[in-house]
Amino acid sequence: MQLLAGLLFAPLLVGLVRRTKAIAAGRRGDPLLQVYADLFKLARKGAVYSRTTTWLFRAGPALGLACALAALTLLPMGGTSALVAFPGDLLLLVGVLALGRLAMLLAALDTGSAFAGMGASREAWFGTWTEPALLLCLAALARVAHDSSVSAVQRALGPAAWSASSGALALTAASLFGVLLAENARIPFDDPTTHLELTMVHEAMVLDHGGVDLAMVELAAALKLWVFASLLASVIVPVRTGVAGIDGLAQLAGVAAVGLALGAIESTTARLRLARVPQLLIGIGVLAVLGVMLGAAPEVGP
Amino acid sequence: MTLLLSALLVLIAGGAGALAAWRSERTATALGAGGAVAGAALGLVPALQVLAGMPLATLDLPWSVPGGRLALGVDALSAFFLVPIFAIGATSAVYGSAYLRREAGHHSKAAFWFWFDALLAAMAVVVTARNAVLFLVAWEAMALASYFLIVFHHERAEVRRAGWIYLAATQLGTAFLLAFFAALGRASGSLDFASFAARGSGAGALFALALVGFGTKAGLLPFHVWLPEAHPAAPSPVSALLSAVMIKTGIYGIARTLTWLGPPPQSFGVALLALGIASATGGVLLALGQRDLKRFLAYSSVENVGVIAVGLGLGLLGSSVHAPAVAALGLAAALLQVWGHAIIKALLFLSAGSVLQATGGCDVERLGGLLQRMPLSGAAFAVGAAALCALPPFAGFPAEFAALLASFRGIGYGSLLPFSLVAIAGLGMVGGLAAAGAAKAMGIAFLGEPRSPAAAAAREVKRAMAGTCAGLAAASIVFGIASPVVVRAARPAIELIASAEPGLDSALRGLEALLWRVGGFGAGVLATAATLGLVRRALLREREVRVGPTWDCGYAAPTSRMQYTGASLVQPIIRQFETLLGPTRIEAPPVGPFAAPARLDQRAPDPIGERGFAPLFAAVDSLALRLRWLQSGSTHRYVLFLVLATVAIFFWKRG
Amino acid sequence: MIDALVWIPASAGCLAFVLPGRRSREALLLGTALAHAAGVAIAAPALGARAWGGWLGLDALGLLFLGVTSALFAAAAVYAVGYLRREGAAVRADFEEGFAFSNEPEAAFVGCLLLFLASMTLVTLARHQGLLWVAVEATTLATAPLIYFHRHHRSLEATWKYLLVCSVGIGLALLGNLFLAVSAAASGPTSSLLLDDLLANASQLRREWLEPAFLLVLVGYGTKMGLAPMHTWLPDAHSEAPSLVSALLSGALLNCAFLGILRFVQLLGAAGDVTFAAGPLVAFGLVSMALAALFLVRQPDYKRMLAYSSVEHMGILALGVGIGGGALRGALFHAVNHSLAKAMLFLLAGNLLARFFTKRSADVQGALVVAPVSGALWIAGFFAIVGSPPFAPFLSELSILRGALAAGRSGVAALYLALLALVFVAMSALALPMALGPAPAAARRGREPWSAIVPPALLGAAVLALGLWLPAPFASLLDRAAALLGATP
Amino acid sequence: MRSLVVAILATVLVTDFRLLGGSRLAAMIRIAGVQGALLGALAAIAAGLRADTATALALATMTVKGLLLPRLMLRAIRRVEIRREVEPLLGYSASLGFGVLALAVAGWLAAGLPLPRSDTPALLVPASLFTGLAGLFLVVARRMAITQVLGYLVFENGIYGFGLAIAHEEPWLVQLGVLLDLFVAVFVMGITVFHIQTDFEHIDVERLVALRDDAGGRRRELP
Repeated sequence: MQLLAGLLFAPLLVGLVRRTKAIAAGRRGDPLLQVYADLFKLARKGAVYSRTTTWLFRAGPALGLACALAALTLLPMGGTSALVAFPGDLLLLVGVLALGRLAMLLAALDTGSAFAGMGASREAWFGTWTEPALLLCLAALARVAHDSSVSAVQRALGPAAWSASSGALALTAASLFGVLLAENARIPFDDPTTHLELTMVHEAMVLDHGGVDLAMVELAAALKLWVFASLLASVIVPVRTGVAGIDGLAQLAGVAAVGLALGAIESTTARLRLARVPQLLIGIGVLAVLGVMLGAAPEVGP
Repeated sequence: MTLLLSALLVLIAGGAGALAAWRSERTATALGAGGAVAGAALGLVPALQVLAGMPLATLDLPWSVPGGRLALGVDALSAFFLVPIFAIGATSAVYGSAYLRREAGHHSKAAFWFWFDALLAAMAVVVTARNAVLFLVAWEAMALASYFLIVFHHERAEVRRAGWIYLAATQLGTAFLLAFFAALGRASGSLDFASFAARGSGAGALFALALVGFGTKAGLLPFHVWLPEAHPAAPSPVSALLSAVMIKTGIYGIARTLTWLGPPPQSFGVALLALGIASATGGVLLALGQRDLKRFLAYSSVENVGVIAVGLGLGLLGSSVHAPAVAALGLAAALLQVWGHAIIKALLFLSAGSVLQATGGCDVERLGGLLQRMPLSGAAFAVGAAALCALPPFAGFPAEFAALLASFRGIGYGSLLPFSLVAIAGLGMVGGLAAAGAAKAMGIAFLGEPRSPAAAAAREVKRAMAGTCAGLAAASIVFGIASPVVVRAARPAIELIASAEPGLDSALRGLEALLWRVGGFGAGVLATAATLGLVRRALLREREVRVGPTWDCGYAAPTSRMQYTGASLVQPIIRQFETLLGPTRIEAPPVGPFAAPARLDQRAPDPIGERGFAPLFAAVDSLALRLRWLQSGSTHRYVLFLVLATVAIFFWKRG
Repeated sequence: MIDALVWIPASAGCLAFVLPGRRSREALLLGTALAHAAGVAIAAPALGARAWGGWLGLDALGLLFLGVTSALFAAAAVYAVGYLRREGAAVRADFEEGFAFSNEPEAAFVGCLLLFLASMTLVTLARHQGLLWVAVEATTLATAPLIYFHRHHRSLEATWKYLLVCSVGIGLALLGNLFLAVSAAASGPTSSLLLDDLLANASQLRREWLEPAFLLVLVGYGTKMGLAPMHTWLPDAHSEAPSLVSALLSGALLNCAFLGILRFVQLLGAAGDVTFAAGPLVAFGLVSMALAALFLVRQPDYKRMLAYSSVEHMGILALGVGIGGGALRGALFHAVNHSLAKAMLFLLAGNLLARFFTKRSADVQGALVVAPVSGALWIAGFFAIVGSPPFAPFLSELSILRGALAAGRSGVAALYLALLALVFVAMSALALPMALGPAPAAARRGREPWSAIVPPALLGAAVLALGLWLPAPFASLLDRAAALLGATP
Repeated sequence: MRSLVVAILATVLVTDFRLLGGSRLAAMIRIAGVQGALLGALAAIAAGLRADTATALALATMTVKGLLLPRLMLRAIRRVEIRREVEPLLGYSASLGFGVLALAVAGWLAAGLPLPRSDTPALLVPASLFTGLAGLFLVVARRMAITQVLGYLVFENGIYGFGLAIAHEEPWLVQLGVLLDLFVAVFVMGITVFHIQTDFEHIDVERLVALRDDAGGRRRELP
């Protein structure tokens, strides 16, 4: 369910963000479906590979996309369990996202390009902060939900949970949103549209990718954004009617709202100085810690 | 037990045979390496039997030395540690027999194999001894054997220095163990393990002694200083053996200690957790700055041992509040990491050895492009690097998963909340930093363009060496997927450590089920990636695929010197921690109109060594030199001392 | 019967002074060493034998030290044969300062060596406190010419210091023995300084004389034994004497002085006042260990290093005896182990000296390359002397540690361990680099003579064997010796 | 008889002070000889021995301590032309001050050591202890090697004096011990000093300090 929705709508979400930004900037912007067109066009292109690169460069995007897809299978939709759901799958989600990141890092370094190296350096740097922050966010959610499966967490985060520990959930949601921004190379951490080499992170890593590889990278990025947005939507949209359709739609709406919010932020905020980024990330981590601490009263016994 | 004894005999015979055949290098290698492999194979059988649930008779013979008994036993805990000792031992021997052939110099390869086999035998006795004297003898034999292996290249001064640091550190650690065992045996008057009963009072002090003593061998943070010196100095098969297996005997010691001290109070868990988090984060941070591949790996071992300690700590904390789920998950994480890290670190050190032999150096800033030149070794290293970051579906992940899950469960117990939070944040941080480190090790050393002529001229190493690494890489994937088998094997050992906490068993079975799913999921990810690779190939089949230079935003004449260096890759991360690490850069910027050439040195200081131990040693040193006037050569003074001693003692006893 | 053990080396020693010819002297030396060893082996089962009207006798304690002395002397005698052939009588240049010097006449050297053996045997056999004292004094007389074998100013200085400091110490010990006589005088008309009488009437000994007597003897014999701060002569004498003499000084002579103290501990034990001895012994033990450890740090001269290590081990012995119980047995065991290991190391130091022509450890490197056997044995000896298993000192040091903990003296145990660790760190920084590394060009290479290798190798094998297996007779000898000193097993 | 013993002991005390304050080497050696002879006389009258034993002992002591040793040392200083001053490390008045202090200490120690036999002169123990302390003081506080031997001789005189207190219990052993000790110490030391003075004139023999550990230059870097 989620897999389907993700594959279908993830590029749309990217389009939505872009469109929002364009409108805010007073332009008309690309069509919402432009991303799909780009992906298809890229997939049909040939490729140029550097002599420096090895199989790792070619495997990177595929592995990255596989990881994004795998992450998608862990996410539930509208209260129904995800394709893969078991206690602890929250950690697996973190794990596959990290694997995808390492694949991209190594693929970037394989080119021997100074820009790719710089991008990889920054990506790795941010990762050292986002990973604990994400884990803490998930810990906070798991605490409120008394479970460590994404699906169960989503089921549990209904209005009851919100009324019981609204503070914790609000903090966690804020923190999660911050992680989303950082992990997906959004402003204020990175600028997905910039091509000023010295400032970019994610884009610098994929400079040498082209054709189907770039398509995979772009799709993986879109899916990753979708994964985070969907996760965030599960938290901030506490609609749990029990009817899968309604809940699913509510979640989709939440995702869309996240997309709009992203667009709004990117239109109004400037990119942070690099040196300030960790400070913001630490702040996000602190929010998550507070989120865990404020969570529901501890249960007694096993 | 017969099998184990014959394994020990074969090892000793192999080593002695190698020594006896010192005239013929070939015979010595055949006997030494053959003995190691044969002995390990023999020894694996009883270990696996015990893990499969077949109890093994213990050996208990009188021994005339004071307090000693020749008591050997293989219980679940011993067997669990025996398996990596023998498995990695045999692997390293196979690799080493090929590796050593190209090590020039006047070193005695016969002596190498003698000590190698002795080290294996000593480690096997360490984990099976059931008497403290026997244990300590084996423990020291292990230290001696490893010392002689480390100083194999003793014609180099830095190797001798590294060996000395190792020896000093291990001896200081052993001093604590002597105190520990002597104190433990005081109550019962015997040094047999069987008589070490749980004691209410004094357990805390005993545990502290054991923690320092065993922690030194394991390489836990404040006591780790020997590790980054010794492992790079040793020949690579030895580094692999030390890092993958020998430091785990420290973990074994801590685990064994826990079986004697009764139900652990919360403080034990807190101490282990604190040490573990400090080692994990400190280790990985220090690893990041290293230029030397093997030094990097050594610090990474500090990190990984830290993760083991975190697991143990969480397990004990769970035990202390009677939370079997947390206890089971924590301890399982620790034991999973013992095996997982053994595979990963053996793989990485052996691959690093291949790099060393292919290029003559391990400085990442002079490497690069090795994946093209050494495809098999490079691929194996890539797998190892991914496993090092604890990513699914590789060998490091199951332990990370279990440890994090334990912390997630621990959040539910009020008193464990702060500890769980620390563990989650710490492990998350370690994961991110490890990824940066792995990117540096793999990305700078193996990818991109070669940064030196030596790297450019590298060729794939001998098949036996590359094949061993490839086999270990495969093992690391299999381990990541089939880890529940290990949990099952570790179950009785975990029950020993946690002293039969009720509910442990079912929690462990639950973990097994979860890990099957995790493994399956990981396999699925790999399969998906493979499928996508096929899709990609299909898409590209009819398209034009060209090969050119790296685009790099259009630079037409890139040189390898324009690549990002390893130091710059991790520089933003390192700089954040300068307050902890001390200054990492020595800058001499250009000044004035006719500036001298500017300099920028990156260094990777070890704050514990530089600001902790070095001043301590310097203080002892200066105290010693300040007392030298006592021996001034003047007989007048000497007689005066004599008289003063007489006077003093009379005033003391008769005054 | 047992008095032959004294007569044989004594008469052989006198004979050596007048005997012409190197060969005959060599035969005399080796023959006497062999005869002495055989005599000890024959006498060993006859524990309790008496001679000279009870003035001589063999008990477990004496036999323990006698056996060690005899074994060490045999090793040193074999070594001496090769050593004297190498040294020769010609005028030679000193390798430290370059001046010319000659050696003592060989006859005097061999004669003094044999008289030294006789006097040490007398110490171990003496059953009369006065005779014991005379014997200890006789060892001083016999050893002074041995230390002054190389006739140059450094060895003369060492001899002078040895004589002066030890004589003052021995004088104090004499005063102690006089005090003991006063103490015994009060116990009745049959009083004498015969050990058996004293032990029998121990309860009647006057405490107010016995206790100061012990203190004086402790300081006095402690000087000869090398307890700090009276140890000052020891590094000089050990570093300047020929290596085989250093081996005997460190391995056998120090033990003899130790035995003198032990006899008083035995008396105090019999008098029920053993706790009085504990404090001073532990104090001297710890001070010796601490000072030795600090002087071992960066000790530039490797023979002095070995000498300070002897001070440290004498401290361990005093500490073990002071603690009592299991530590006492450990201390006796340790005395044997230290003697074997230290003698081995001093002989090896002589080998290294013959190869590298320097006593500075910084200038010695690559012994494993220059002299592979000596180098390997040197490493083994180092690990033995610092108490690493599988060598026997590990077991005895562990026993002392356990004894300290069993006696509830955790603080002493902690200090003891810390000092052992410091010694290890300091010595390993000095001793191991000598064996490892590339060899300097100036070193003399070539085959090592068997007489220079076999004795240290056998001593090393013995210390290794004792670390792996205690023969039952040896263990029971230790038990009985410890029981004499009042230790309950 | 008793008053004679006291007079001899008092004379011994005076010789001690004379030694502490003495500055001429030859004179001091003679005084030490006188002291030895006095003690020999004491052995004859105060030890409570049988007449023949006492006579033999007194004669032996007087010969060795009073004649032989001083002659030996005098010959040594004449042969090798040692400086005639004793070169104190501690000044003469301070030395005498120390003497007063040492006398007090000796008295205090003797008070704590009651002799078992009442017929022993009361002054014997403190006087011999003081003589011993004075001897040790000379060893420590006078620079030359020959004065150290002299100090040792005086130290031994003190021990000998104490030995007289119990000579009736262990007559031969005690005396033999003392004489043997002296023989070893003074004879061997004398030979050594002789060697020092004759063989190595080019060295500063008064300061035998080549063997030491505090030499600054010989440091070794820790590896």
